Amino acid sequence: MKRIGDVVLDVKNISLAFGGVKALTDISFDVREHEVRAIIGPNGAGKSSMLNCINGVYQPQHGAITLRGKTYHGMSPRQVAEMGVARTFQNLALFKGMSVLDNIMTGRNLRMRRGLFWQALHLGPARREETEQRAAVERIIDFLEIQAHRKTPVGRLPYGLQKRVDLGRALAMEPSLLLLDEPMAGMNVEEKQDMCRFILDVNDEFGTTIVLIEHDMGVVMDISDRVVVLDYGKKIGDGAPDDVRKNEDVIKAYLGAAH
Amino acid sequence: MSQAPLLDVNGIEVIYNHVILVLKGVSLQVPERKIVALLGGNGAGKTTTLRAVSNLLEGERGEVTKGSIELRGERIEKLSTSAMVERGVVQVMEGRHCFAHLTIEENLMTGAYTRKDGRAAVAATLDKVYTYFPRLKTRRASQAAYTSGGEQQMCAIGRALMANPKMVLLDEPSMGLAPQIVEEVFEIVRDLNAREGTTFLLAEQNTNMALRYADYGYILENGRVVMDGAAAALRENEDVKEFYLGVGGEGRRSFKDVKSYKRRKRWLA
Amino acid sequence: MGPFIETLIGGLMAGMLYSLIALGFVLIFKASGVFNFAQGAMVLFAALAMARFAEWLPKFTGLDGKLVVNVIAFLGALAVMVVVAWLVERLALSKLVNQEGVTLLMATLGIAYLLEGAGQMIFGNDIYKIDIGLPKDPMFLFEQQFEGGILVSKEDLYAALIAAALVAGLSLFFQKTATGRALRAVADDHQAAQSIGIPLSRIWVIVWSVAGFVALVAGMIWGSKLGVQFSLSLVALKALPVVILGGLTSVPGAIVGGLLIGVGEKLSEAYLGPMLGGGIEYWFGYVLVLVVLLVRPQGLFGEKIIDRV
Amino acid sequence: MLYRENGQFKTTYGADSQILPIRQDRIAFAVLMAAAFVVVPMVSSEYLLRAIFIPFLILSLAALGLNVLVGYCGQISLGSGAFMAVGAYVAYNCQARFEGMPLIVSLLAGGLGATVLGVAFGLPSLRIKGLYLAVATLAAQFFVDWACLRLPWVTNGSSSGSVSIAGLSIGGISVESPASRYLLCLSFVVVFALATKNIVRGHIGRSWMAMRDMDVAAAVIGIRPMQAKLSAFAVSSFIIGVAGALWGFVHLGSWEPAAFGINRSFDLLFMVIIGGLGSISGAFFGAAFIVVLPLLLDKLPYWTGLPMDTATASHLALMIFGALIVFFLIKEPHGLARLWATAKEKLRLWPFPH
Amino acid sequence: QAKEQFFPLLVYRTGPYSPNGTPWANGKQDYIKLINARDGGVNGVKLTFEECETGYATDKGVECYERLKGKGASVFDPQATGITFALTDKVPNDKIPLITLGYGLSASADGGVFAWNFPLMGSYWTASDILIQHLGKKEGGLDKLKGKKIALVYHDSPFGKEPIPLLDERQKMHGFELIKIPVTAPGVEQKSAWLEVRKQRPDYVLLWGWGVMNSTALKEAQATGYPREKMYGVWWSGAEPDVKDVGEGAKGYNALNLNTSGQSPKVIQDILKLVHDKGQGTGPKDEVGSVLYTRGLVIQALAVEAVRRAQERFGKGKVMTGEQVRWGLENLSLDDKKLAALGLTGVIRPISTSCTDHQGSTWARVHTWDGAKWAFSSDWYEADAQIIKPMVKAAADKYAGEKKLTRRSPADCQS
Ligand SMILES: Nc1ncnc2c1ncn2[C@@H]1O[C@H](COP(=O)(O)OP(=O)(O)OP(=O)(O)O)[C@@H](O)[C@H]1O
Ligand SMILES: Nc1ncnc2c1ncn2[C@@H]1O[C@H](COP(=O)(O)OP(=O)(O)OP(=O)(O)O)[C@@H](O)[C@H]1O
Ligand SMILES: CC(C)C[C@H](N)C(=O)O
Ligand SMILES: [Mg+2]
Ligand SMILES: [Mg+2]
Repeated sequence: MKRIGDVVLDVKNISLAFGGVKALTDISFDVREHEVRAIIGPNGAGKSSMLNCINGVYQPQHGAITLRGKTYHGMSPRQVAEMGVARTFQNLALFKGMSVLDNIMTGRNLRMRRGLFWQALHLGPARREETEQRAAVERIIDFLEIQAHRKTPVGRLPYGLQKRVDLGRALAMEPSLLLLDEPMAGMNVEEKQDMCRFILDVNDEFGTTIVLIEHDMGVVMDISDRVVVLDYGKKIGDGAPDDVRKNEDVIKAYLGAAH
Repeated sequence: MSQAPLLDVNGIEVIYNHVILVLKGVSLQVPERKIVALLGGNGAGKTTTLRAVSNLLEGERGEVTKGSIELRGERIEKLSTSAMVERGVVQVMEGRHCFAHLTIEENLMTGAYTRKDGRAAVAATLDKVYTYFPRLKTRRASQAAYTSGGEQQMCAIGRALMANPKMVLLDEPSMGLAPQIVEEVFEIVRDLNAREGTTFLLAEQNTNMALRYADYGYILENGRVVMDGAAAALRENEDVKEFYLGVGGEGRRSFKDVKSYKRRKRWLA
Repeated sequence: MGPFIETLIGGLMAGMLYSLIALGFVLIFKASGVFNFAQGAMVLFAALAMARFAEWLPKFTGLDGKLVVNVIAFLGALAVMVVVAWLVERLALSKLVNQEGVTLLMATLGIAYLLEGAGQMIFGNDIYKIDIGLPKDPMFLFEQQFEGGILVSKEDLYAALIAAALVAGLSLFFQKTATGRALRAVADDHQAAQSIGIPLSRIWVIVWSVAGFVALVAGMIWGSKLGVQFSLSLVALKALPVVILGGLTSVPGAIVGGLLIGVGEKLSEAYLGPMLGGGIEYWFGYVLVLVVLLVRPQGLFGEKIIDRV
Repeated sequence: MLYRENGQFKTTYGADSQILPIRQDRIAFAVLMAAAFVVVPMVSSEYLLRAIFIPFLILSLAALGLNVLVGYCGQISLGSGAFMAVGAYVAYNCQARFEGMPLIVSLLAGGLGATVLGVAFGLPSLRIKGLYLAVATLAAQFFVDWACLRLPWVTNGSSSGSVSIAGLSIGGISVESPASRYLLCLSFVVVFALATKNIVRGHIGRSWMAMRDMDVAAAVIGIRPMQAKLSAFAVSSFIIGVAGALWGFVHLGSWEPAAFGINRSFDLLFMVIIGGLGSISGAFFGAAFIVVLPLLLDKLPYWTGLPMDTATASHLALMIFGALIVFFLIKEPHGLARLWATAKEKLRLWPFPH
Repeated sequence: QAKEQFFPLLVYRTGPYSPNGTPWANGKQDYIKLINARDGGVNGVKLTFEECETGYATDKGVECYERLKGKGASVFDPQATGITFALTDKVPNDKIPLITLGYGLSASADGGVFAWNFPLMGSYWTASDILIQHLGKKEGGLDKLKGKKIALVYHDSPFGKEPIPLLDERQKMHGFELIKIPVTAPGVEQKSAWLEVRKQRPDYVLLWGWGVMNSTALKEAQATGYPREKMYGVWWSGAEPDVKDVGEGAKGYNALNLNTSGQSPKVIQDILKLVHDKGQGTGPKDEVGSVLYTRGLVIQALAVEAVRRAQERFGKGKVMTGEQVRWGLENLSLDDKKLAALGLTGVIRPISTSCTDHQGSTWARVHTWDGAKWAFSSDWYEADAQIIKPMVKAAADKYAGEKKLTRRSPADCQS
């Protein structure tokens, strides 16, 4: 059984505006170790912006984020990455010109240190390092079942597989906190099942904490431990899936009557 | 399907980059005033099929090497995309493709580029689109690049509607939309189909939704049509149920329990 | 003081002429996302056509009367430029839909070579004259106040006025008309524009024809000043920083950029040049651009560069 | 068929990430190297060596360097002529000012000089992108052109502004004969090509490509934009600088700033794009195209047997050159290297298409 | 098989310099055709040629040189100072002489060091020297130049920079002020240069331009109101293409000239009759006899005479090698009689070279554009050997020092 732990990520009173558009208004929530935390909300509610704030792509105007005891207001994406946060992107941000293998290898970049000189020679340490990291990446490739596409340029892969590679790249960072932005968009049920399997495995086996944005309520309700609901940049609900499902505001703003 | 179909795709093959064979003889018919769904997993070739119809393959370095495509009996493989739009066939591209630097409203207005029926008519359509997607109205003055993924999706659909099309090729309309909006989009499809007689060919992953709204469905796997039939019939098919609707023999299975043995699809055997 | 004012005025007028060429770049970029390196070659081509037509007309038809000849030659050259636009679309652009910016840029360099070769082959590679009656001798103002007066080149003055009129006209056309919007849509995303029925080929022929027209006017003015010869195509290099400074997508930007660079480079040449060894106007515009871009990466009036995930 | 990878299984990751994973390719490569090092210098005429092979090699090297920047890191540069110039002039000054400076050291110093400039002009790339950057790099081009022309110490006070180098030798061995010059260039090219290939398939190369393809995502997975871009600028300009030094020392012998003008920059960019962005072999294909084609076109009147005066012939050559560039871009926007790869892929699948 | 003497012709008929390069190239070609048509070659040796387009670019020029030298070249006229600089290091190995008539390295007049360069009839030092003499004469004595301002508007390249050392020297001697205004190649952007001229108001402007730079300079001078009468060009800045499209605006402009122009000289008549009227002419007929055409013709004529002279020593009716042609070039002696025989009477002054003097003559005249044609406006001047000789020697010695060359011995001159 899962041991949900302490708070690892604490978001406090975050506000973010672009010109006149208030993307986020005074949002607070927390994420606990090992849990799967979902963020849902209608389109344009500010979900992706929230992730962008967490990993340093956007700098919120107000509020603070505390990650493993370290509070920050503005950190570069790289610094956040060094603290073990990885993410996937809503609009596929893969490196189009590179193969699947190389894309996932970039996820190991933080761990590779050999400088230009050794790289140029491709001998000794550089080669050893490369082989070691490659082994780790191969494990991820096996795990995601994309062995056959290893050398394919990602641009040629169908959308669903690209999403998987995106996940693979994030996993390669061996993150302790994984932010997933609509990882299952554009997939059919079978593929969603696969994706869920991967997410749950990561969560179970490596104990990775997961923040998940998803529009498929079936998925959200089934696999998340707690759910935050945003609407027009405001938080309108927070709690266990079943509670959220019954929340009037949430039904009105997001779920619609049918669900 | 008694009357001659509006669109008749006959055994087409599509090759990308001269080497990658993607469609291996796909045939399908779309009757006038009907909604036809094109289903299938990732990489099955749905998008490619739609591109072949709307002639958007060239920019992707793809080409139709075999077979024929007819619209109302006219061969259309050689037509340009804009000629297709003039014949009333508009595609909503997968992955949104809004004009990043144009505002939402400008995006919508470009959709009316081929319209010849005057300003007032265009304005009326714009109003219609705004009533379908109120969210767009509130964001009408932002540059499309700065709107959320879902807003862009709405914009792309709305933009196609601005052309007052006879037939719409919808590529993954539900992707990235909130469930409520998905519902709405499909309602809009049904509405347009019923009221204005617009024909739809709809590539979808969301099989459940698609089969609820479509009249007929084709299932594509690996560049071939592996199954087709009336939507209702497909919904009852065991394989479709299991692999596309996620309801195995014993009812809907939780996503939490999927880490089980995967069954092979019967048609691959 | 006198020399300062003269330099300033000279700079302004040179700047206006740069703008004229920059305008051609902006038009095509705005409307198709193509950074058209062939603009210089188009200027040369158009000017050669006009110069030679003006020379041949009286010779072969016995027509004379400077105005008539010039007008007919101008129209003839314009027709040639439309044909060029059509050919460019047919043979190159239509086959490069949806390609990346660099690829298109390289293609226009190829087109530039083609035009330079063809232009000189058809029309010759000597120095030719365009005589549209611009006065060549300068006028001197304020002769009382300044020793030797303030020199103003009448020719430049007229040229600047023509340029200004052209620019004003084009900005009007571009702002808000439906065609203008379609053009911008094409620049953003070729494929999406196609998908909603914008006929790329027609749009491109139109834009390249308009750019051809601008090139012709620029060629006519520059040609009348400098003579028409291969080197005319090099003036495009002077217009590049102007385009970038003003912002690739902004018509008014091309004007402001032109004036800034014109004035900046002439003044700096006159006052900083002697300290640095002279000739600094050669790079001044580019370095100015570099500095400005550091502050505004999209140029002064360009559309903000969008990058978000 | 002969060209198959069937049956060649990779059992280690090392083997799998070889530069040439297919055995037939390795054999072909070995043959090519043998030909380049042994056969070519033995059988080629002086003209062939001096006017074709040497410029081809040096420009390939420069294109290789530029490809690092444009092809791998996605930063368009129109200023590569300037980097070649800096390489050449720094190397020249080393030779002219320091008695007995070894040739190789001077050449590498040229590369380092270019690196410094490259990094300086690379700094703006952190903010400026795309075509804006491309035009901004022209600042380097024009500034350096100007400096070489107007600052006397650049040319070591040569009153004409033209500088020359004579009596090349390495460790006492004269490098004057065409064959020895050719071998010198070839060695540089091979060494740099291998080193570059190694870098681009390692993590540094991947960080360049990541910046090129999607810089925000790259930052999110922990790549430092500054480090990635500047290292690309540095490596690229180093190689281009060395190529520039070779161009001055080995090919021209005596040169003026005009030798590294803006046309050189355009030519290099052509090579990279026609050859194939982000491909090592592309640099060679591109250089071959740009070096050899004009020479072939010069022979046009001779081949067609048409009496054609020089001017017409060279205008025609210019037109054909332009037309071919457009043609190849249409045929394969990813360059000759990709065309080659596609051909190989077809061969591999032959006789079963697709 | 008939014997053939091959002449490689480096030319530029395209690019910014083509208006000037083209008549020059035509003159060279027509003269070869004339010799074949009129004399059947040189003592029975037919003359052949092949052109190579350099575009005035140094690297292209080097490529052309490499290509044509393999085809039996025995003398080159690079048509550009930049190319000359690049070839100067190469020719000693290949043993092929360069004729750089009126251009190239001024120091290469010293045949003792520059064994393979022949700046026949003058260099940029002699040219600038003559111009200063002329200005001095106009002012009523060189001493009157004191306090005057003379601006040098020059093509910023080895070509344009060549006269500077001599002008500096003269400046020291006479106390005028030399203002140097460089123009970046190819010279279509001169606005600042002429605003500078206007600011400085020099008494004279010396123009060291080539190609489009010349006509542009005249147009800018007009636009900034600088009197053309006070402008003096080098002999490369005073031909028809430079003033043609400026027309009236260039009236009064002066330039040096090394040769006559016009269609009256016998050699020109011969060409018209034996080449052009036979439909063999290279360029348009009305260009024959123009300034640069004639200059090209003269260059080719001297090359042919060198071959003829060499044949006198090494065997008539034989094909001459580069070394033999060099001997011919070092032993030219064309007096009035010989010139007359060649139809060159009045076209150039007599010239005679030696192993140490590769120049042979340093005379030039000034001509002036009257709005329709060039007309001579001064007498012949000879450059002041007292000033130039030591400069040449010093520069040549310095060059020899850098390249570790030793001066040729008198014995070497015999080979
Ligand atoms: N431009 C292209 N170049 C090369 N291959 C391509 C290209 N576009 C698509 N493909 C290939 O064609 C196959 C079918 O792709 P297509 O996009 O039609 O699938 P799809 O059914 O729409 O999938 P999805 O549901 O993921 O959108 C895929 O394997 C893909 O890799
Ligand atoms: N860089 C930006 N500049 C301007 N506005 C922005 C920017 N990023 C986001 N926005 C705006 O902020 C709001 C929230 O956007 P966000 O992408 O976070 O929505 P979302 O919840 O992820 O929606 P979806 O489910 O559709 O992806 C939107 O209205 C969007 O237009
Ligand atoms: C005719 C010439 C050779 C003059 C030229 N500008 C030069 O280089 O010297
Ligand atoms: Mg989002
Ligand atoms: Mg698809």
